[in-house]
Amino acid sequence: MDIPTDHLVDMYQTMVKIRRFEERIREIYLADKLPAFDIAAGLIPGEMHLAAGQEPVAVGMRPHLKVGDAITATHRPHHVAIAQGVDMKKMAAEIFGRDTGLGRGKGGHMHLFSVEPNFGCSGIIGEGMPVAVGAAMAFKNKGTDNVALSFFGEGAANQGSFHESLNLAALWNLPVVFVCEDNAYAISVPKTVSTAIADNSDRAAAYGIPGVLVANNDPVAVYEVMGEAIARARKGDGPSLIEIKTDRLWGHFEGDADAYRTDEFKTEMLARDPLSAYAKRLTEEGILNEADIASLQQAAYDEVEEAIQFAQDSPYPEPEAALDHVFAERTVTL
Amino acid sequence: MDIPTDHLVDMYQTMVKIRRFEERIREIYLADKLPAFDIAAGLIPGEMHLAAGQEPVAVGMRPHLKVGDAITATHRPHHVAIAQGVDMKKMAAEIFGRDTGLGRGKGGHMHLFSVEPNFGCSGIIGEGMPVAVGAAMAFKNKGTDNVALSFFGEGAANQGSFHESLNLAALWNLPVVFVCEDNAYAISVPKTVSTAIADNSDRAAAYGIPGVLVANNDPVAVYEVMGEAIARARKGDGPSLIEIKTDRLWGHFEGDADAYRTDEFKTEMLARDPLSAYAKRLTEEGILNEADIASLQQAAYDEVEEAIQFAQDSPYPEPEAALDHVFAERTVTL
Amino acid sequence: MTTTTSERKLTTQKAIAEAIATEMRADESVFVMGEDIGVYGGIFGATEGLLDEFGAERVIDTPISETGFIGAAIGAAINGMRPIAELMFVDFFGVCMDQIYNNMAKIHYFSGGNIEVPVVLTTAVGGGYSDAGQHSQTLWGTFAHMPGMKVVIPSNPYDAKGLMIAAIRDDNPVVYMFHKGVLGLGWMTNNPRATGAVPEEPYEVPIGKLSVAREGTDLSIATVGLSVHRALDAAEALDEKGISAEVLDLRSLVPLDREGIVTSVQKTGRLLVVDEDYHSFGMSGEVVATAIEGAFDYLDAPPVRVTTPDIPIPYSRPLEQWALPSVDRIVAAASTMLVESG
Amino acid sequence: MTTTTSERKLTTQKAIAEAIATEMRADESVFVMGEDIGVYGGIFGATEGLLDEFGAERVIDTPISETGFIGAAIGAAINGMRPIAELMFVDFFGVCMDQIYNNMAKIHYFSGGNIEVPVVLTTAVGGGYSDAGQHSQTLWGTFAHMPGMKVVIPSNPYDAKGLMIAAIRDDNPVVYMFHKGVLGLGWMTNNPRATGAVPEEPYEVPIGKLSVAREGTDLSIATVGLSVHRALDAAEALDEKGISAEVLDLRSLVPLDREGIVTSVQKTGRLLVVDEDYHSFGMSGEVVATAIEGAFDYLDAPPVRVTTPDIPIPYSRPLEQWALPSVDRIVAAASTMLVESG
Ligand SMILES: Cc1ncc(C[n+]2csc(CCOP(=O)(O)OP(=O)(O)O)c2C)c(N)n1
Ligand SMILES: Cc1ncc(C[n+]2csc(CCOP(=O)(O)OP(=O)(O)O)c2C)c(N)n1
Ligand SMILES: [Mg+2]
Ligand SMILES: [Mg+2]
Repeated sequence: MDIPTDHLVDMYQTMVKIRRFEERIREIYLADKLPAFDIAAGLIPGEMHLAAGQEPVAVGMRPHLKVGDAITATHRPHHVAIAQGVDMKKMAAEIFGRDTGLGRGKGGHMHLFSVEPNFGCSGIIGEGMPVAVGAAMAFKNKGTDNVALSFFGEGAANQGSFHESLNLAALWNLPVVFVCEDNAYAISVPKTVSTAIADNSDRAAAYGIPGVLVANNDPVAVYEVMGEAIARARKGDGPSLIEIKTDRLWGHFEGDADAYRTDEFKTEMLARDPLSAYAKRLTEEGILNEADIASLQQAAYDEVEEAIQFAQDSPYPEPEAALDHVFAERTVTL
Repeated sequence: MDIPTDHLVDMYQTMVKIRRFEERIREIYLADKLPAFDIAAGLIPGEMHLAAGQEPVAVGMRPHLKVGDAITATHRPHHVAIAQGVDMKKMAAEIFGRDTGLGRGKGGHMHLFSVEPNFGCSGIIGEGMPVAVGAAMAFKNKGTDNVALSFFGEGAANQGSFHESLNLAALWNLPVVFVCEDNAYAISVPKTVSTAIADNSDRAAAYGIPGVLVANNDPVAVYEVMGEAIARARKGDGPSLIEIKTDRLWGHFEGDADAYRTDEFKTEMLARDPLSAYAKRLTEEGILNEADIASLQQAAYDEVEEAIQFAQDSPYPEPEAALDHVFAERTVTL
Repeated sequence: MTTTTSERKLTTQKAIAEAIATEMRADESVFVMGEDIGVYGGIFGATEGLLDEFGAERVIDTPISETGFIGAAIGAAINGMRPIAELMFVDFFGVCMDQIYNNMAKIHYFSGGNIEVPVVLTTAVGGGYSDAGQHSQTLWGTFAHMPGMKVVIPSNPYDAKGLMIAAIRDDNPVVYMFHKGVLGLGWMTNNPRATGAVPEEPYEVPIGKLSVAREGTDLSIATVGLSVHRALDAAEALDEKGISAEVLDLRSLVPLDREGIVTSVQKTGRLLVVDEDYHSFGMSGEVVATAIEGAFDYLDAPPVRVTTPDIPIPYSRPLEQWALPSVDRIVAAASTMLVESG
Repeated sequence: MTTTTSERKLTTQKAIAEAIATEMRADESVFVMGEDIGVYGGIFGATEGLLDEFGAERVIDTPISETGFIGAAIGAAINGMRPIAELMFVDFFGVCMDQIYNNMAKIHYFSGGNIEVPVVLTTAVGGGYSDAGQHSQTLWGTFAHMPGMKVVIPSNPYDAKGLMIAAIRDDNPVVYMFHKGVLGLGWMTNNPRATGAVPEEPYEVPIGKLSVAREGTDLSIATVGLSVHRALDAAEALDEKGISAEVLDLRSLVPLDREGIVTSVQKTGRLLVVDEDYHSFGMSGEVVATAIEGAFDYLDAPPVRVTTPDIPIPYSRPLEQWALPSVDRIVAAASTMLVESG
């Protein structure tokens, strides 16, 4: 496949931005919690699931997306949100619990919702998959050619909602692309301990839909496979299931000692970091030179810094605002 | 396969018994509800799901079962319970809501539980499948060679618990046989409207286990397939998924107008009634003659009648007994 | 019960189906999905006739995949539709509660008010006809306990139509529970009030306001669903004993009309709560606490609860009939209350 | 809090793990399964060390298939095992509640007492550390509302061990909820009482009996879980104001020690219920109703509730801290109560 250069560059740029975002969140998250880690403390409290290493999974869809396409992501949502173009300032502000955040501080990092781009995520494994099916129903009903993409981990592929969602989408021939981010672990549980077969893409057969495996963490391969699946859905030819073997470079959440993965595994994994691998490839292919990369990086860093700064400068919501937005009208009292 | 004659005859005899049981329950159920059907009225109130036509699904396992083997069945449980040998008197008494019933009148026809034989069923679609997995875990843990069989409708194959149960059983290599009773309808919803692919047996591939289709409602075919699957499980070679195309001759529940199935469909279905078809085959093959059949029938009828009589003669539980058996010790008051 | 000038009579079941049809005609974005809601018209008839009028694109029979299709209703609602999803029996909530309480009910909050999730979740509740422990529960206490979804429970045809229209037009998730015993189905024992006057034009019954189903002065009986009729029947019997009972049909548990409860209890000085749901940790305790908080000094006697005890609903008729709140139990409890507190 | 002569101290988390280990040593049929309970030792450490001692056959890491493995626990229990299944956070109950409330909790009843289902379902509850609306709930009201399962909630190391042993030995399903804030985890803010004396030998704390965590005369504060500590802290502050608060640690919601509640309220004449669960249709209303039913004539003031309002638990620290029942809110409510009722 002949991929336009700007697409290749765009993917790299987005990967850099995602990685930088995750790195900065990590720094800030840990800064005021260590050495005696206290999950409730600091600028960013609570659980924090970061996606460093999984950038390829997210960026491959970018050039194929249209305004209005819906995405449902997981408890590890930043890479996908950034790739779809969710407002990074509001996202950072939400992660910081501020009134300017996507959810005015109510949701936090596992509950990022955006109207345009059309993004949502969730803290419950497998919860977003049926929602994507419903988004696709709405698109079909309204006669748009939008598609819905549902991201989920390989661990989620053993949750009942996976089965129900794929069956519904296939049965109703809906424009959904199911994207399994296979980072080989669900917290400490390796895929071999959770999944009866090697590749979830083979499960597509249970629904009569295409199942495609991307066997390595390569953004270009993801780009191609996503392109096909999204085009197929957009044309009205129904859903697909894609599984992408990827890597979670860090712990399941920040603070995770990650003792369940061997040093050997971790060393090998870090050696195949998709960000440096892809940079290498782009320079080798002459698409980018070192100066290009440096300036792309700078731009990305600046954008991330601006978002973080925005978050940090934003006010917290008033305590009583906790009572708002339970319903469209306020009905609750303390 | 060379099937011992007594197995062939045993299956027939059991089919006759099941059919007779269902016919008698139907008669009694409807007798005091018609013409103005009142679901709460009569000797047997509540919902009543009968399995006439699905006898082959149940009887094929009989000669392959051992003491201690566990079965979980559905809201349509009588044929399977009778085939496993659940005490027919206590079962009838439970259906009549009597104190002598399997559950002392607390459960009713959808909630039949027996210790030996090891039988249970449920009113919730897909609920029994994980329970069978757990029974198999216990067998494996204790080092017995018992197996667990889980029956479920083709409608249940789209419930999340199907997926979770098959994955667990395959993953842990447990002695479970999953038996899908495909009567082509879930209440009024035909399989084509509920299921993205034609045969649930193909879904076995999603778990790396054998999936076998019995394409017609033939007890001998069921016998063979069950034999293999049960033997495999007993040997420690893991679970199987069997789908059997069968027929629900009557409505989903008694009182169902069954308007969603065409007259043509129903006429064809009744013409292939497995009970008469199998009787014909056994006589043609010279295994039984008409006199044999008559005497088998008489024995079965007598046994059913005795059970019904037992039920009708049994006392109702005392009202206050409603408070018993919430816990092993009584703690509840009105 | 709200009064109306229309004299056309409908059963509660037909009033529900009519309300849905009305809104589907008015608003293209309304559609229905669930098990057996198409050809069959809903096991309890709530969608009767809809398939014929609106076709299979808008009246969608689903597989037995409640997590799947209720979750899909959420996704459709976020994307501009107004889905009505039917959970055939409330007893089945356990296979799909995550989508209901953690997702449908919380997205509006998580999004800081930016996203609306106008789903109506309809579901049949209640026992009394020997359908045993997995098909006879009411469980409204369970739903009302968890924030972010309104919970309405009509007891008569007029309210059924008005609450359904209000629910469909509401921009929030609304759980609409219909008690099988108030539907007026041909195949169930019914009380005469299951058929009643229903205006042909669309109208809303406001969500969050109780209705005084019968005025009285000696005690307030607060309840919901079929038990409204049990209470009304009991009130008639009590009348003969010279006891004047006011019957409150709560109609909506979320929001709960606490003011309405308190006003009535302040007037009568006594509260009897009748609840077909399990006794403990549910509606009955909440209504008692509400009265205590708002009318403590007005109470002539401690509030009393007539409920289903904390047992699975038994199958056998004598067991079940004994366990459910009956007219007799209500009459007895009210009489004792009046005797003991003068 | 029960007194003990042993001076060895453990955190609540270690006391739970020790209790499980003790019973696994004594009874071959006890095993544990759940997500990340093996190598990881449980996200909250409840199964720490078990894999090493008992191996992967008895300490089983599962896929993220809660319906599957909790259902499997039921099947194993029916067939002679005594499984402990961990639902990582109670917030996840919605994906598997059918197996819990409709199956595990009802089979004994349906079987007329012939079949026992000795499952212990362990689960982490509670908020306060900004884990937002799907990881911070307590939901004990939800579980306690539905019949057929016991519900216990330890607040300290001693009870944690004794209740776990009692739960494992109980022939009924027991839901064992541990509040993250009482575990004494290194990575959470903890109160000093999260570490305490725990005897090395096995012992049972009876299920269904509250414990008087502090004696007092002016009002009774009834609560459970982490709020026991909030209440104890509040009681100290109240002491300085000359108000003597009795703190009741309910420990078990099913069975609920109604007698214990009533006895205390009869003594103090005032009841304050503190509940981290949602305000309405839950524990707080039930405890109020219990006091009203048993001690109406002893009450000097209407009972008061300090709870989490009916909102999803918000993420942002100022929102969440404001919404959860705090020591300050308890002190304020108790003080007002005493002032108003003399
Ligand atoms: C229903 C449910 N069960 C369990 C959890 C706890 N949990 C959070 S993340 C996680 C692992 C998810 O693994 P995977 O789907 O592979 O995604 P990854 O974390 O690897 O991105 C688990 C078990 C949850 N959030 N929801
Ligand atoms: C979780 C759940 N959803 C819905 C129902 C209502 N229901 C009872 S039987 C049935 C159809 C079942 O179809 P199938 O599994 O094919 O079994 P069959 O009735 O054909 O034997 C349905 C939808 C239920 N009992 N449980
Ligand atoms: Mg993973
Ligand atoms: Mg079927």
